[in-house]
Amino acid sequence: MKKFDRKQMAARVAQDIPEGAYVNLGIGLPTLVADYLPKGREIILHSENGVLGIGPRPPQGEEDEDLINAGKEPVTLLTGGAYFHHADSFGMIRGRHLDFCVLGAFQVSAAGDLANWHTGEPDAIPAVGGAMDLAVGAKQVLVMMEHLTKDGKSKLVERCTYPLTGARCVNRVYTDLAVIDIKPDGLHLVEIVAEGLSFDELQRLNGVPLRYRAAA
Amino acid sequence: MKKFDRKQMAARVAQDIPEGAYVNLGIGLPTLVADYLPKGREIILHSENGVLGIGPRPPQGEEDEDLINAGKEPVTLLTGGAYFHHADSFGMIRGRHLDFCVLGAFQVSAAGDLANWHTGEPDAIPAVGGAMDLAVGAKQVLVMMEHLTKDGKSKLVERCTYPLTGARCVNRVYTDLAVIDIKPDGLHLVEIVAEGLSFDELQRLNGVPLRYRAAA
Amino acid sequence: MINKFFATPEAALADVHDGATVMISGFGGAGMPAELIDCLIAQGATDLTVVNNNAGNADAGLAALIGAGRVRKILCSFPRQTDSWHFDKLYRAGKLELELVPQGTLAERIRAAGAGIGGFFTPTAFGTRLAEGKETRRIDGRDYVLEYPIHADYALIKADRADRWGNLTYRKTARNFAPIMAAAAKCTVVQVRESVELGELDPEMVVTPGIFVKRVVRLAPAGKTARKAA
Amino acid sequence: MINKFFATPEAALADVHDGATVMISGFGGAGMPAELIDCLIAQGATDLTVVNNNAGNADAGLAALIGAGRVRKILCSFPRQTDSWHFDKLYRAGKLELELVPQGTLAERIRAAGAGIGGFFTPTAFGTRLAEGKETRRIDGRDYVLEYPIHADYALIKADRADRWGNLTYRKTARNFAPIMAAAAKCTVVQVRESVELGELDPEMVVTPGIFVKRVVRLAPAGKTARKAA
Repeated sequence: MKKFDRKQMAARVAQDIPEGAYVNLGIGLPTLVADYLPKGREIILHSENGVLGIGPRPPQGEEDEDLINAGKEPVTLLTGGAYFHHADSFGMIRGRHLDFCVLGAFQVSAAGDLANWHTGEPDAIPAVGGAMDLAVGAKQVLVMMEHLTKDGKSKLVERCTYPLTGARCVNRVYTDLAVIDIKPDGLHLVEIVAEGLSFDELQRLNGVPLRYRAAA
Repeated sequence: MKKFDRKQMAARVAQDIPEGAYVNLGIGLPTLVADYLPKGREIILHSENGVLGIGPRPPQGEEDEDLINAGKEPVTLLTGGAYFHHADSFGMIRGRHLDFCVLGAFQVSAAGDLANWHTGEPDAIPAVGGAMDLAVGAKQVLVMMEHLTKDGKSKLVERCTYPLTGARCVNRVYTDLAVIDIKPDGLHLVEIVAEGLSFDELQRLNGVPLRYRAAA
Repeated sequence: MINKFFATPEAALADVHDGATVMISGFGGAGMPAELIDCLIAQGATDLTVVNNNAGNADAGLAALIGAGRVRKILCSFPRQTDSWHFDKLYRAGKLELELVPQGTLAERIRAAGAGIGGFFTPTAFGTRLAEGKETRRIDGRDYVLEYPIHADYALIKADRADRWGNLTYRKTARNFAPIMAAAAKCTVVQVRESVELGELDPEMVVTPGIFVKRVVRLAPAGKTARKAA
Repeated sequence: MINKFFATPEAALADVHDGATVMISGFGGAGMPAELIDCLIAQGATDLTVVNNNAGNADAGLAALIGAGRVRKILCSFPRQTDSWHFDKLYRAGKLELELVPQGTLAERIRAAGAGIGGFFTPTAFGTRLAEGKETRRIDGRDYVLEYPIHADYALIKADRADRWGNLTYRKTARNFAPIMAAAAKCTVVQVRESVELGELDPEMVVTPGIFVKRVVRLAPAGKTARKAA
């Protein structure tokens, strides 16, 4: 089996974002999605720190310390972008104005619970940022993560063992193995992306039962 | 006895507004105060409909329908003024950022209750505007009204008979007879403004006991 | 390519349904989207719930919508004015429901809807008739009334300039309720004086980012429209 | 004549008292009022409660204030970073209290303080550890957590331009928390890059009206300051 690499995962997510969508890309892996948005498709990226219309990273030497994204990386502003303050920015998120957010995850449950902010270790210093707001706020919450932990356990689980970021909030999960929808009746396989991976093998690796209805 | 006229009342209120104050002048009589603010004293007028730094009425023919005050009269903007939206404007009011508001009143009680929005008549169409926000929001609520009703009853009362705009919110009352502070222990006469009016006569006209301590 | 401009106000308002909740910007005449309201009257939707600061002036705009019998209920802070005769008549006849809301509470309830707030405690109206029957609470020594958001199906607003992404700027005190209404409605329809190219609006100066805007109609000033129509 | 400009940051911060709650604008470095923080460290106030999105980076600004042992408690959304060693050390030693607040709730609580809201229901964090022990309520089918305002004695913020009335504009994403912090504090102190004459700021473009600002200090860019100091 040949798993998707990070770039392929990002490209696969990008493919599903339609023209005109307002999207927030989480820190880390999800940020990669920006590089794979189809050319010619106008998509407007939001960042928690008060900006709509984020453009690509500036050329080296042209960074502006006053123009960064939520990951504190230098970015540019697209023609048509706008700035606003933090309360307005999170009003946008919480008020369900974003069409999509793409978040990383430690675990996602079959009910759509998301765990991505805290490993649960008692001595960990917690940090949550805007993840809880995005989880409850975006119209569609997309998760992008490797399917398995380093020791081969599924990150799609019956019930999250890590502390929750949001309850029943995830709509779709993109992994290096598959794309899976989370619906009221459980997990639905959209497609297998890993080359040479059978449904039965995916089902075996995945912690939770998967449904699959082949396209007619 | 010679009562203060409306202009004298307005001038008397204006005299108490210090340099640098942020002030909202209510619709009607209080609006007059703007004309009597001492020249050379910088005072910044706020209007509920999203503006700080209101200037005088424009010359006839130069009115701008997009630049009005809360009374929907054409105004101008002072150099240094600013526009903002309605939620921000009332955030300013409710958040106790205004130093003063000046409101008209039907009745004010000895406890500082204010009645200025509803006559209590059962068939009256009610309208409240921003009065209730100003009453609870400004740091100092100043009331400007004629002391007596047309049939000679005091508008300063033990208890308001009209529906309240706000409870225990009025700090000072300016009438055509006197200036009176409202303190936790009752009404304190600041000064008599009507010419030839004695304290005893004012006390007789005023519904509620007045205290007075002459300046040492 | 994103393009939120609609060719006509008719197209932009074609789907307003009977029973819709419609926010209308403006404080008196300033910022009132008069042409959109005229178009809504012609469109015919009825049984509307309208949210505006007032209840119409004289015979135009919101007053005409009320006069045409299209409004079932109105939420506003200041209905009674010297020239609010259409409202007065229907209200007195019991044909128009009124929810009177203090102006700052009206603004904050609209803002709450757009910002995903489920309810908030405001000091305004505590101890008055307008708080009767409402939940109250003393917090840190100050008394508050619990108020809930006002959501809308449509917001009809007026702005000064717009680009094709729906970014908006306003003019002076005509801004008033428009930015918060834009965020509180499922479908915000804007009439603007001027359409500009993407990039012509300074990103520091955009008051309503396009995310809150679905449809924009450029309307020539009254004089020009008249000439075109002639 | 109103003039909110102070000659030096020392004068503008002279009265910050031990035990004060101090909001500090900025998201990481963008909009962080570094010079005001340096001045606060030199001023000596201690036992402070600090409100910021983070808990300091590397050895400068807020990190230095924490490192100097002046902070008793911090309210923030994202303390742990690769270079938050001053915070990490004191927190692990039990010498620094942390109130972790989701970023949007942090922003809304600050906004509520400035806008006179006594509390609000937010959907954020419902069903998570950060809502444990908090009042919750289901409103219109969505679950919410009750949150309260965060007030401050001082806000130390950075803006781009200011006039003598204290009207402010910002630069790009350096705006972030500054406008809401300015409104939430009893005394807002601003460091600006440029001071302008009254009237030079377009009234449509003022982001923070002067009503929220008490003191402004113009600081030359780092290079210039160094030259002056030399």
